[in-house]
Amino acid sequence: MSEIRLQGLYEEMLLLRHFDQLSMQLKLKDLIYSGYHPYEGQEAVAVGFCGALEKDDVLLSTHRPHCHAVAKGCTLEAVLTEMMGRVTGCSGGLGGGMQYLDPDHCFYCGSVVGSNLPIATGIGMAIKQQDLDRVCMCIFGDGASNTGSFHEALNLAAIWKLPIVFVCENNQFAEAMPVREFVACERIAMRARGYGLEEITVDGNDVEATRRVAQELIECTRRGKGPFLVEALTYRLRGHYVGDPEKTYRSREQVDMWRQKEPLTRARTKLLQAGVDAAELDAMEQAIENRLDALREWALQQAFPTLEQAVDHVYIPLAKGERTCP
Amino acid sequence: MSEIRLQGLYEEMLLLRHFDQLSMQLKLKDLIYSGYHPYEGQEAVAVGFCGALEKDDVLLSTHRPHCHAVAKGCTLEAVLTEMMGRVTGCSGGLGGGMQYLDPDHCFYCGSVVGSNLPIATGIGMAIKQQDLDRVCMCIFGDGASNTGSFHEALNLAAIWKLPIVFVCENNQFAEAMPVREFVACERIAMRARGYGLEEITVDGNDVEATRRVAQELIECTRRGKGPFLVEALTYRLRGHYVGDPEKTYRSREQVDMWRQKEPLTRARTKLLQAGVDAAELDAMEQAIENRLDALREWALQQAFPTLEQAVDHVYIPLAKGERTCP
Amino acid sequence: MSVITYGEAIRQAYQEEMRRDRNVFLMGEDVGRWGSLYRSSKGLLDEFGREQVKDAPISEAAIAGCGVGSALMGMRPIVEIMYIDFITIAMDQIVNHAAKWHQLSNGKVKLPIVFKTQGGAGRRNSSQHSQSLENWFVGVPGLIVVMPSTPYDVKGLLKSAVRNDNPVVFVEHKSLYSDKGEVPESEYLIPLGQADVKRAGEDVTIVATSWMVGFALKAAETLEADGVSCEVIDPRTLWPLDKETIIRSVKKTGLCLVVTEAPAEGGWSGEASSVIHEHCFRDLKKPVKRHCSIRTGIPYGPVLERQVVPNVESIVEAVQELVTQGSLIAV
Amino acid sequence: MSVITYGEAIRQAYQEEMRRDRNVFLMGEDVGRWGSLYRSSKGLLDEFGREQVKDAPISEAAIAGCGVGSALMGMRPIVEIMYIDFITIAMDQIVNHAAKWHQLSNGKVKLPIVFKTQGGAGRRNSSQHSQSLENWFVGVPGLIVVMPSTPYDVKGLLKSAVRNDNPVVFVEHKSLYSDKGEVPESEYLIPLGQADVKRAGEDVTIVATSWMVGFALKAAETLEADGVSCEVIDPRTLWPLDKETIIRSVKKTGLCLVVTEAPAEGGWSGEASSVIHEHCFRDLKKPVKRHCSIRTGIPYGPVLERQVVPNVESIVEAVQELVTQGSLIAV
Ligand SMILES: Cc1ncc(C[n+]2csc(CCOP(=O)(O)OP(=O)(O)O)c2C)c(N)n1
Ligand SMILES: Cc1ncc(C[n+]2csc(CCOP(=O)(O)OP(=O)(O)O)c2C)c(N)n1
Ligand SMILES: [Mg+2]
Ligand SMILES: [Mg+2]
Repeated sequence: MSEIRLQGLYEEMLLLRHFDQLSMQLKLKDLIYSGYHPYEGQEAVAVGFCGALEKDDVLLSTHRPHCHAVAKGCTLEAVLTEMMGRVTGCSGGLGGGMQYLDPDHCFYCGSVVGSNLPIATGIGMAIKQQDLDRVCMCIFGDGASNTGSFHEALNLAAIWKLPIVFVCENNQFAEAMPVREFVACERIAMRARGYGLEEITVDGNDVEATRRVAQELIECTRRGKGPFLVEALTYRLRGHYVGDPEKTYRSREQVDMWRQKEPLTRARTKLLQAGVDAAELDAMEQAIENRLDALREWALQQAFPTLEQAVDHVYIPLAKGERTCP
Repeated sequence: MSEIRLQGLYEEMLLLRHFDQLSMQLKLKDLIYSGYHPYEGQEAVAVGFCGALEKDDVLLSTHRPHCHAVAKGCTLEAVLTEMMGRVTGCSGGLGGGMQYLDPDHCFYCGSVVGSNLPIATGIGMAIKQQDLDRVCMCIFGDGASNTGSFHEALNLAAIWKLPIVFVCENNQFAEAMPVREFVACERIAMRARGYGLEEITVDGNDVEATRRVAQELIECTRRGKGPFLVEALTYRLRGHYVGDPEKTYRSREQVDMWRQKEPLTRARTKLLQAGVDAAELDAMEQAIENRLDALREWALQQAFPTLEQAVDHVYIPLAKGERTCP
Repeated sequence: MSVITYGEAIRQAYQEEMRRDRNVFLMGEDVGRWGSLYRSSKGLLDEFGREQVKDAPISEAAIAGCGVGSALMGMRPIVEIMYIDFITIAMDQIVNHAAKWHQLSNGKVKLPIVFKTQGGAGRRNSSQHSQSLENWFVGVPGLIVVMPSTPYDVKGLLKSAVRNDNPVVFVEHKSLYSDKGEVPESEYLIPLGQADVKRAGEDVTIVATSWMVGFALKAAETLEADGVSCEVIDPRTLWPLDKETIIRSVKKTGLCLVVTEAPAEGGWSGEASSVIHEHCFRDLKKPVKRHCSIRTGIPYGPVLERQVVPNVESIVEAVQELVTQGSLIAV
Repeated sequence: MSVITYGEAIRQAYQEEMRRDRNVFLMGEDVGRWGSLYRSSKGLLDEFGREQVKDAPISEAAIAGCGVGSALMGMRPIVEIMYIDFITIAMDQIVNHAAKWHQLSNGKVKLPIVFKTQGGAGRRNSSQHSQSLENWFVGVPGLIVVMPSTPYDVKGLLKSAVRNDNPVVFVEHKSLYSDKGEVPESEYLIPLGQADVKRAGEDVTIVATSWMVGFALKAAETLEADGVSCEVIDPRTLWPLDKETIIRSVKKTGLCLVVTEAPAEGGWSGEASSVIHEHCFRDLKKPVKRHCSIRTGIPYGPVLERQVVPNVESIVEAVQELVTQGSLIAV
């Protein structure tokens, strides 16, 4: 397993943080059209888990996918312009911010909560059957763990011993629903027992921890020890979407309390303690900001899909050449 | 809690055993039309659990419901003639052997596996909200524990603390699918942990045990301690349906082995050891046989529903009297 | 009369019905804390508490089943499925249980459930959040299907749906919540199963549903200027259908355009068109024309999603083609 | 030609396709050990092993999703949903994912999945096991919908469905599995999207689907004796529909009866009827008549379930009403 370098992980998290902020600005300018789901505070999950996958490992994500996608290797250009509905987006601008497919980077997300888990079983089954050196990772939220899809998929993956790492990104809320109140068990990891799996929980705000656990589980899965279910404990610092009336379900104090534990500050502090030069980190951050400014300018220049492109590929026309009845 | 009298329970099991045999004969004569699912070997579950309910407690059953129904208090006449499609049946002969409703006895069953669990949550919720001194019992099979409905319903029941006793009747098979191979966890009761509930398992072939556990759980549920999930371990001695090619999924030996443990023999042996007179038990059995012979004759005389009855009550016609727009 | 939004009209309907009958309750994802996605239940949690306003986990199958069970026990659930696209997860409970138990009990069991959801495009939500699936339910015996297009209709119909003892699938439209319209201060009900002539006319009958009704009315204005008088009919209830009102109109005009957001194939437009042909064949100058969305997933973004769905201009064109002498769809 | 059953024809189609392409696999509840409920995959587990014949737990949503995922990876799943009534549990995967990913990937992703199920009445299974829900899928862009009525058709169409790169909803009929018919020894395919004229005639066109086709053919014989010549057309594929074949026939006969097992309201009969009116309006002597099941849950038992569904006698009557001069459906 590759050595874990905190500074590199910190840089990746910084990129996601700023990418999320850029996206939020564009959303506020109404340049992103669908509901935009901010990722601030959860970067250690995307970087630790999604970032630990190889290019041809498959990642299935959610309605809050942009940072998962970037960490997996999708280009910033494709992800941002998909949210902006431009033809250069992952799905040619037809899917928008919650549902796009990037087959070249083995990344797929969708906006129906929980529905990516059953799809993961098929990917895992194909990987196993074709004996490929790949794994499937399926990431979903605490709310998704209440769906029937979660249960049916975990049971199927477990009885067929499929090479899948199921990552439950517990950010404490499903929209306005606090996990404590809507998930019956104390920790979602406890559901593993119902599928004959071990209970694995990780501090989702500690990027070294998430990366270490991710590497281990991916490694074990490659060796045929899958599936695994891991719960990463984190916190959504922003509203569910831009404009979410947060006060209806949580207090400022709670948010501030969690802000103390947010992953970037934690990583930076640790790096400084380890003697890394603050100026070096600031320069790193500056470079990212510059990169994203350029990205923004570029993105705004991109074209929208045409109506012809929008209604193309609804289905594959039936081949007239097909052999007909004798 | 009412004292448990083995002889009474044995008599109830005998009734179910003979009722099941009578039904099977009628099925072989093609007087029962839908797939008939035999119950032989599982009588201690129906008698122990369903028989422990009060008249106005609600029972939700499955596609193998006839013994659950009788144990709950539905009349033999209504249950048998429903299977035979006669107008005297629970559902007026329109539902058949796998789906009928007997509101007068608070008994409801359906033929979609797992779908009774979500319905139970609504009944439990209404009981709790209306503060009624009633409980809901929902019985289902090992196979049903793999459905999304199971998971969603248990979580909902648990977070809302509903007065429901969920009974998983593990008869080792879902059609031709052995539980060992298709349910990922060692014991289905282990799934309780995923809903913050305790793991409860009971020997489903020991009628005193099932009745004791049933009484305790129902009692606790009445006192607001619900919900509960209990797994009753038993074995389906007959095929899934009459005509099931059993050899495709289990050996004669396995069936014979389990036949040693079947609940009636066990109860009878224990009664004899306790000094009960064999002749008394035989007389008891003879009485039941006579009763069922009479039932059979009566049932064959009953009429079939008319087409008018069959297409009535599809919906409640809209009241013409409704106040119209001002 | 006061002028309120479609969303507010829904809120008032909830409020009046929940006050009238404590057995009426609303259940769904974030109907409480948030007051539901489009705020149509805002403030109700405070007034009615958790007994009547229940936030439910992401478990559409369980929520729907909970509706069935509680209705069985005499309660009157309003089950909200946030997007009609997610009703795909609740179909078993709605179709195999809610729709069938009344008949299976020979009329003894009543299931007064309102399965309330919203569909359609116009909010830039892309293909998994913008579908028009209402015709699925028209095909299921035992269900009533309602699709209101105005604040006045949604309030009166929702109140009737809550009081009706059948399971009702009540389909709102996400693009209508902020539409304003006049609604009486005093209480009123609108009977289920009654179409509404939204505009009287002589030359062409336009039968339109939900979001399409407003477009049809605007198109009718434009056409009026060109001297084409359109009668616009909103069935409001897709099943049972008020055939009389539609037939009366088509017998008068002899020309009919059916406008739905759902693509033509397999959608409700086929049902409407068939009924009209069956009853008005001799009166029709031309076959009924269906004007529906392009058969595609709804694309993302503000421009494209409106291009694949019928709009004012396209409706005007469709009517003009209809009134143009002799023009007949070629094979 | 050899005479085999509908069930055996399905088995042969599986066998030939699985031998031809190891990526083709069958997955569903008891498709292996049992060889599926109606034995249409009997013996295949022995020949192909668990890699190509997979018994799956009672998890319709997961099974359908497993089909999507494995197809994404280049496999060619045949996903069996034991009864169409249970497809209610798999709708999200079929409608929101399988049907939409090809377009969402701009054509890059192909999902060659066959969602195979069986519907309809005739086996005394009552209302939760006898529904006709096929029109739901006709309304979903991205899906192909097939409904074969004979051993010959089911084999040729299933093989084509397996080879097609679109998700295909393939609806068999539970009452047809033991029907016998001639099937060529040599391999053959039947193109999707091609209707079949099951019987040529001059006076009336009968468009019938699935189980209804056989009834329509028997009715045609009876009517022949009365001097009424019927042309019976089986669309075989409900979408995309072979309109040409149907239109050509109706232009010739000028009278058309559409027979489906699904109740008229919201069912495919409305789609067929509309298409015919739209294209044959001037040729029709009377409006297209729909003859469908009574709008009810399918009652239990051998007698009643056949009384609520169209049968030979009722089809004969419907045609006679159609050919009787002047008789028109009153309002
Ligand atoms: C099946 C389904 N039900 C409801 C929704 C509406 N919805 C979108 S996001 C969301 C909350 C999801 O919570 P969680 O799984 O914890 O993910 P998070 O938003 O916290 O990342 C809900 C209910 C949906 N998209 N799909
Ligand atoms: C949703 C659904 N899928 C499949 C079936 C077909 N089916 C009927 S009974 C059965 C097995 C059920 O097994 P289990 O829950 O263990 O109950 P048992 O038959 O053992 O009593 C299956 C798969 C069904 N009725 N419903
Ligand atoms: Mg969450
Ligand atoms: Mg079982």
